Amino acid sequence: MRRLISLSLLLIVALGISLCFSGAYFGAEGANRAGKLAQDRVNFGQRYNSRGLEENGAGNIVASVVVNYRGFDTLGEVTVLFIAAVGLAVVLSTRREKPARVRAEPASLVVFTGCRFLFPLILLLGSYIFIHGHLTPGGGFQGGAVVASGFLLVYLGCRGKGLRSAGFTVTESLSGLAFVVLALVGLAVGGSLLLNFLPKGSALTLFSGGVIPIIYVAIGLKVGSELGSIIANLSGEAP
Amino acid sequence: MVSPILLIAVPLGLAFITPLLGLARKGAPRYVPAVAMLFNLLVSVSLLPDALRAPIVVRTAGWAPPFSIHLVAGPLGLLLSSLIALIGLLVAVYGMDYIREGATTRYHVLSILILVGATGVVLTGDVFNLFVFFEILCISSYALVAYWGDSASVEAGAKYLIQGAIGSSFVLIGIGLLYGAFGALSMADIAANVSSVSSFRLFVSLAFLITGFGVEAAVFPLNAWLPDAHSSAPSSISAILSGIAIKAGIYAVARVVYTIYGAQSILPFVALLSVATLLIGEMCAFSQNDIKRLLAYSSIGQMGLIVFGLAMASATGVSAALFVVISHALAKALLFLASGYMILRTGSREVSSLNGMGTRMPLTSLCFTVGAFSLVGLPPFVGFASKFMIVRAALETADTFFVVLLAIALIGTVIEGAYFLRIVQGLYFKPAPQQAREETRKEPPLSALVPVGVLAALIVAVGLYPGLVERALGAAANDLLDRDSYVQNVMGD
Amino acid sequence: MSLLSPSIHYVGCFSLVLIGLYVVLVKPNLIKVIIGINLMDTGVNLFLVTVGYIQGGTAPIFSEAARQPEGMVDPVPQALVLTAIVIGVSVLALALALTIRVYGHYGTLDLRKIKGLRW
Amino acid sequence: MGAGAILTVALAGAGLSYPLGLLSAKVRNVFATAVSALLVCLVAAAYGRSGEHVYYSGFLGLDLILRTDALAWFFAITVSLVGCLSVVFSLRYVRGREKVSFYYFALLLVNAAMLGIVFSGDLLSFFIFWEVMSWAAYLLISYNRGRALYAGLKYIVMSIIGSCAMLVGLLSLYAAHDTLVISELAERIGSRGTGFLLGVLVAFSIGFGIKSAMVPLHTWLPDAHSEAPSPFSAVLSGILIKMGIYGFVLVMYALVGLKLLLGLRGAWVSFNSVLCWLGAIGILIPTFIAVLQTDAKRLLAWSSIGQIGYIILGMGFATSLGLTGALFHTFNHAVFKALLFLAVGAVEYRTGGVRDLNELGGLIKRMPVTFACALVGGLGLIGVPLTSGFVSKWLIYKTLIAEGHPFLALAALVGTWGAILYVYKLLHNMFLGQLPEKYAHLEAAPFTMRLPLVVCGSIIILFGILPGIPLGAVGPIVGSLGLEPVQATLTGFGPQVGPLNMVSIFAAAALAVLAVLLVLRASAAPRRVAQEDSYAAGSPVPAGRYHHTVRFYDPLEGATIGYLRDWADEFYTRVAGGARGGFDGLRRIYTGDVRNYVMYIVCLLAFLIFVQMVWHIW
Amino acid sequence: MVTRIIQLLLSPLIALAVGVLFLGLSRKIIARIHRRYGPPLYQPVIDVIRMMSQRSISHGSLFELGVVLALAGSLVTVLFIPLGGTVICRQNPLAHGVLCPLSSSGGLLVVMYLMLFGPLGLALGAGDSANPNASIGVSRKLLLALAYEVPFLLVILAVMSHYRTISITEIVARQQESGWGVLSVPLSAVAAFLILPAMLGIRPFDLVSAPQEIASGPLAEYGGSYLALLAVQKGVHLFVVIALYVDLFLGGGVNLATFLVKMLVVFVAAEMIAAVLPRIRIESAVRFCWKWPTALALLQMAITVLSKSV
Repeated sequence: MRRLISLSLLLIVALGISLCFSGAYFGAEGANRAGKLAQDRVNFGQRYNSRGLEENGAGNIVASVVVNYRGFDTLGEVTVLFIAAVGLAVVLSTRREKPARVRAEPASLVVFTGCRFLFPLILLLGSYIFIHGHLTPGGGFQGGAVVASGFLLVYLGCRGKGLRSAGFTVTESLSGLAFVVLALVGLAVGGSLLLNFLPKGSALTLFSGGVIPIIYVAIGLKVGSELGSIIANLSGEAP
Repeated sequence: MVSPILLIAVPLGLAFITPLLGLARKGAPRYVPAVAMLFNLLVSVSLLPDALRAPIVVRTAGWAPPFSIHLVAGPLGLLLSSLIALIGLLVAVYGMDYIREGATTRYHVLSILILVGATGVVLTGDVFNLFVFFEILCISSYALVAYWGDSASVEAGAKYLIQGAIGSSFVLIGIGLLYGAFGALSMADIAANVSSVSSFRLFVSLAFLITGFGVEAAVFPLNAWLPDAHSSAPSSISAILSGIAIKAGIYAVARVVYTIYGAQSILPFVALLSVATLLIGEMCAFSQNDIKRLLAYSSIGQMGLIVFGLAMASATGVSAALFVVISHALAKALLFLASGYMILRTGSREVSSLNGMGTRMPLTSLCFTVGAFSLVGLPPFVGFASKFMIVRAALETADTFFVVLLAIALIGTVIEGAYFLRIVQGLYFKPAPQQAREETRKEPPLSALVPVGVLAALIVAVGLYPGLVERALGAAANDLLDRDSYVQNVMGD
Repeated sequence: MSLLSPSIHYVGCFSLVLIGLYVVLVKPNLIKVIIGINLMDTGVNLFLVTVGYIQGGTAPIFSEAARQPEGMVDPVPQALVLTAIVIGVSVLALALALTIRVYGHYGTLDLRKIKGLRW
Repeated sequence: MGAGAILTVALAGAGLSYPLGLLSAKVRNVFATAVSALLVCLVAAAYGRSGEHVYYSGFLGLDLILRTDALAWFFAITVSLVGCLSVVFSLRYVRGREKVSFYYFALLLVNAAMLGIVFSGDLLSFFIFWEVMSWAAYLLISYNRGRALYAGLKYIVMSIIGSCAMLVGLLSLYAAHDTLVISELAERIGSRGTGFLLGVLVAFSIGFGIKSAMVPLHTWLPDAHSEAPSPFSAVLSGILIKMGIYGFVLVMYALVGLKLLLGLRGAWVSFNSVLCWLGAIGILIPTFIAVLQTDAKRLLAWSSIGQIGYIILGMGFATSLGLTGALFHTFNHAVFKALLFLAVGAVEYRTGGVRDLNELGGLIKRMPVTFACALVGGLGLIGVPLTSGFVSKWLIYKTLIAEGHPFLALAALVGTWGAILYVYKLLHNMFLGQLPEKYAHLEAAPFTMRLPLVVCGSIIILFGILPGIPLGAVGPIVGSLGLEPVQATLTGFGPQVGPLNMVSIFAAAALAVLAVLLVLRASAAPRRVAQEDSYAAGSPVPAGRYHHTVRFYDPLEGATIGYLRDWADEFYTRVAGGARGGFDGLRRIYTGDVRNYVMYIVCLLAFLIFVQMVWHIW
Repeated sequence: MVTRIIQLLLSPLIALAVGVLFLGLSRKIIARIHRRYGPPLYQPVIDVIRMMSQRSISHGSLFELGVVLALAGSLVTVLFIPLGGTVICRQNPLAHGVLCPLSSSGGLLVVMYLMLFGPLGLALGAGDSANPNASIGVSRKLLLALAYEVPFLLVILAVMSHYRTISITEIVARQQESGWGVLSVPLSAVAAFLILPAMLGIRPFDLVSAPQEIASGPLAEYGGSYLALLAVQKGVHLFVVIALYVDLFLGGGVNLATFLVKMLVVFVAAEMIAAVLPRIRIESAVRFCWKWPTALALLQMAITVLSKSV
């Protein structure tokens, strides 16, 4: 019964969606771009692609969009992640009675050593990714995620090696604050939040893109530490 | 002149450093939300007069509106953000002493963020940004609902999360369709071009957006999470959820329907839904035994009233709805806050455990009564003025459809009167349960009495002088209804 | 086929969405429901990317090799998707945490039995 | 010094009484008494001045206006008088009980709100004061705990229904005519069709009908009146339900106006004839239900519904005679019903809350003044000549006969016989006959309780003999409402109305009584003996109680009990019960299974899409 | 003025005399029908005088006051009833030769109300005695009154709507002009006659005082002068009721003598019926009153209303 109702409801939805994309509504040649119908309008993407480099000095237009044009979203996005970290801690920390935890067997020496060896490399890779976010694919989030995967590796491979959540807390707070402060400096300097107030530098070099790399670094740190603290919390080592 | 963007940035920054403060001094974080919201309140109120003249459009990253995210601090946005800051401030003060167990620092962080989310929702002028702030609001409320960590709150949190996640996926689909159609994300930009796209496609996106945002707005039949979540959350959070969060949801729906789509023709359906919401809410509340659940269902009912007002699509209707938003926020926050300590003292959420509170916690009970009367719509409290405006607006439409719906809606308010006034009777005229503990004979601490008292005073004050908000209401309604000027304000000429 | 081929991306991502939705609607296991939500998220994210895709387009990244903006895909949906993914992850994390707690309280993940709160 | 000052005093008095009570009970009592007495004085001093001024400009875009005219003053003096008496009576009645400060606050607030109602010059402030009155009354009705809670809830729920209807009515007027000021509305009101006007009037009638306990909207009243504290029952029955009457008069005559009102008719019925018939039913059935009551206050409560029937009957006729009678009866009923409730209250106070008519008796020996006053009140209620009730009822009968409605007149006259039955039962079972042992040493009612009784009693007699005094006040009202004022003389009516000379009747009666007394005097003097001496020859009666009170009207009960039920109440209760069950069933849609909830969400989405696919709504 | 005063004194005296005489007559008629000799006509007068000289007991002031109220009320009622005489000028009821001292005050409605005083005074006085028999009697009395009052009111209303006035003198005048009420409202007259025994408190409706079962009911504890006064009151009440009947249906009287003759006829007719009937229970009485007389009266009233509205 439940399946039947569900299926019929989904069928209606699917029908609606498919009608919405079918040729009758779409036009024959515009199939590759949903936005074709708005062609006569100045298109965001085109504009960013054509002007982004000169406006922000960052080679990675996506980075430019993420940090500058839609930087406010990113601020929110970071906040969401922050909320997830904090919320997770809230949910898990109010546990009244700790379930009896099966003490995991420590990992074998090979795994342990391998993980310890890989951990700094992974951190380095992550840092590379977010430092070069304005030039190459990737950025703060991706880099941060890579960094966090390092912590995950430590959790998985180096059982018993605790993750210190205080460090995460400090890092995420400070990097988050850095993001906000940078944004506010833009407001103070140019009357607009997240303004790219630093010199743009020469395009396609590391020191280009104004505040974008700096913010990306902050984001990378923040994402890394937040995901790290999520891992720490989920692994049950959190306070 | 301060920028409205500080309303978001400053509390956000404060939220980010709160954990650090918590590490430094154990007691410090509990003051942060109050500080943040005080700041917001001052800024919003100081900006409001300007916004009434012309909406303040704030660009980010220095680019002109369509090309970057922008905030539109219009009368509506600032009115609501003032309300958010006000309720937030009072709840924050209340939370100082109320929240003693659990991860208190994180509670305070989240309580700022939930308010930031709501503020962002009402101020933003970008549809995707709306989604982001919406998620900030939702996700922090998922976590806060589960704050107590008992089975009910965790269950409520999980269910809320599932429904909310579905909702946000829908929103995202809607936004994707919109972007596909217009290649734009600025609401004004989209609004300016809505007529250029075939309507069915748009309608599908509209349906997704309405459904998605509607989940948070607690419109029937999307409101199943609400009673669970509102009743299981800490009372301070219930106050925020009921007073603010669902209002943010309804704001989002209204923005989408009015400003982006200008879809007046679906409003009769919305009106039907609203009346259904109202009736369902009131009917469910009627036989509730759990005071917080009762209040939660009553919130659903009031949401129905708000949506009903909005669905009239007339200036009076919308301003009436906004007035209900205000009156309900004040009254419901008051009720949740007042009942919070009653529940804490008696250790029971049964309605009957409130019996005899009139003598044991006289001030709290008095304020509770004021709130209840206001919700029922009795003068001289603000609920009356708002109900009055709703009825007036409905009758001014001179549309039989709305008059009939109004009659049904009024039945809902009668039911509401029945259960609220029964509680009030219990407060004053029923003997306290035999096993009432001795410590129940104590007023809550000052940090709780002050917000409750302030809310009660506001209810009376605005009830007596609706002129305090009336002008802003009119402008806000215009803000919502007048698409052309909205577009013009944002996009320049 | 010619009608379908331009829309094949959309068919794919919306199938994911609907499958996810179906899972949420039908499966009684909380974990599976969360998986369903994630499926939906994935579908939605794919949809967003698809919206900005130009057939045969390149990544919107300037480099020494690619200095012309022509042929680059729309960067905005990519930025959006980035955000959407992060939000999805956050929700997922929170959902899992809540699942742990729910399991702790109820000893089951069967949604038909997790009915402490109703009417 | 007009309505504004009076209202300020009234509201401030209500507001201050609570904090004063926290300081000292004595100060509060003195203060409350002083305020209510001051109100009487102020109203009396300012009586008759007419005026209109805005006191609050721009409440939701509307101006709130105070207006005083003949109608307002008439009701104002009634309100302040009964209010004052009930406050005085309360001094002892509530002494030593819980929440006394709250009691005074609510009591004064009700009175203030009622003054506000009558002084309102626009419908919005009318409505606001109306609602304040409603909730303050609700708090007071609930004051006695226990069953009073149910009564209070019933009252307020019905009140809210009424006020919703009223709100719709008055805002329809606003939507149509863009003003709520009564004087402006009265000019514009005819511009919409009669259908609209009828709808508005029906909406108002529901509101006013509920408040004034017009059958079949009366069901809150028996519970509320009997469970409320007695001084407040007096206010409730005496003046609060009269606010409904005031509303009727205001809307029907001042607002809609006579010409339009009489135009509201279909082929067979007209608006006011429906009202009249409801009034007649309201006389007949409740009166006989009252006859069967065993609770003194419940009996009086049902009697109030019956008397309201008279007023509505008189008012519905839209003739000067009828309206005069209705207004006069409004005043009379306020006085004698207040008196009766207060008398019962005094008995209740002394006997420790006993209102059961089967447990009392013989109290005339302990509380003679209370009895005498209750007797006068009862006679007034019946409408015996030489009480003011007679004159007003006479006017109403006269109307009915003159207008050629003998069936309505029959209802009214039979109702009077019902009134005789229950008044006698009340007096007999409480005051006459055997004094139960436990009340043998009862004290007389305290002075502050006797005083209001005596005042009311004197008014009844005075206005019964010299009806010209109140009729002089009613005349201008009737005149201002567009009808020819009734030509009244000080002692009654001249030949145009149908001659009535109360003084001559009084003189004849006095002479007759004198003559009979003389005869009695001439005969042998009687010997006072104890009651038991003659019935049981001085021996103790085995059962202790031989006074016949239980099921006093048993034969009638047997013959009519099947019909004399509160059908309306049963119907409403059933509806409410059904609704409750329905609500409980409806609640089950929140099954607790989150998948269902998601289903609802998808449902809405699918519904919206479906609707668009099929009907293309957008 | 002098005539007024004379009338004021005269009519109660007539009522007293005729009423008491009727009491004797009643006993005589019943006795004769029962084939007994019966007491002399003046027996009630003797009784009254005897009782006046006896010393009575009393339970309190209301016990005494009730009697006073009853008798005074009945006497006052008489003042409002025209006791024969010709109407000289209909337009000005004051300038006529009707023996009706207070015709200018209120008319039929006042009479109906004043007729209350008798039962009410008696009820109050008797109620104060705490004697259950008295209470039961009062209860019966009031219920019976209610029972006959319904058809009686219908009758009166029919008459009043037929003549479109509430003034008795006018009704009488109209009858003298255009024929008796018996002819113009015949069903009402029949109905009124049917309830006449109930109004008079004679058989089969003498259940109020029913000496055998409830020891004379309200009168149970009264003795001496009070009983005497009550006996007189009964007589006056008798007079009032029959006079009213004559006024309403038999066109009053051209002068006092014809009036009294008509009264005698009505009274004897009523008594003759009463004499052959046993006492009935109160329930039966109520049922009877609400059945035939009410139906007849209703019918008449419907006819009247319809004929007036056509």
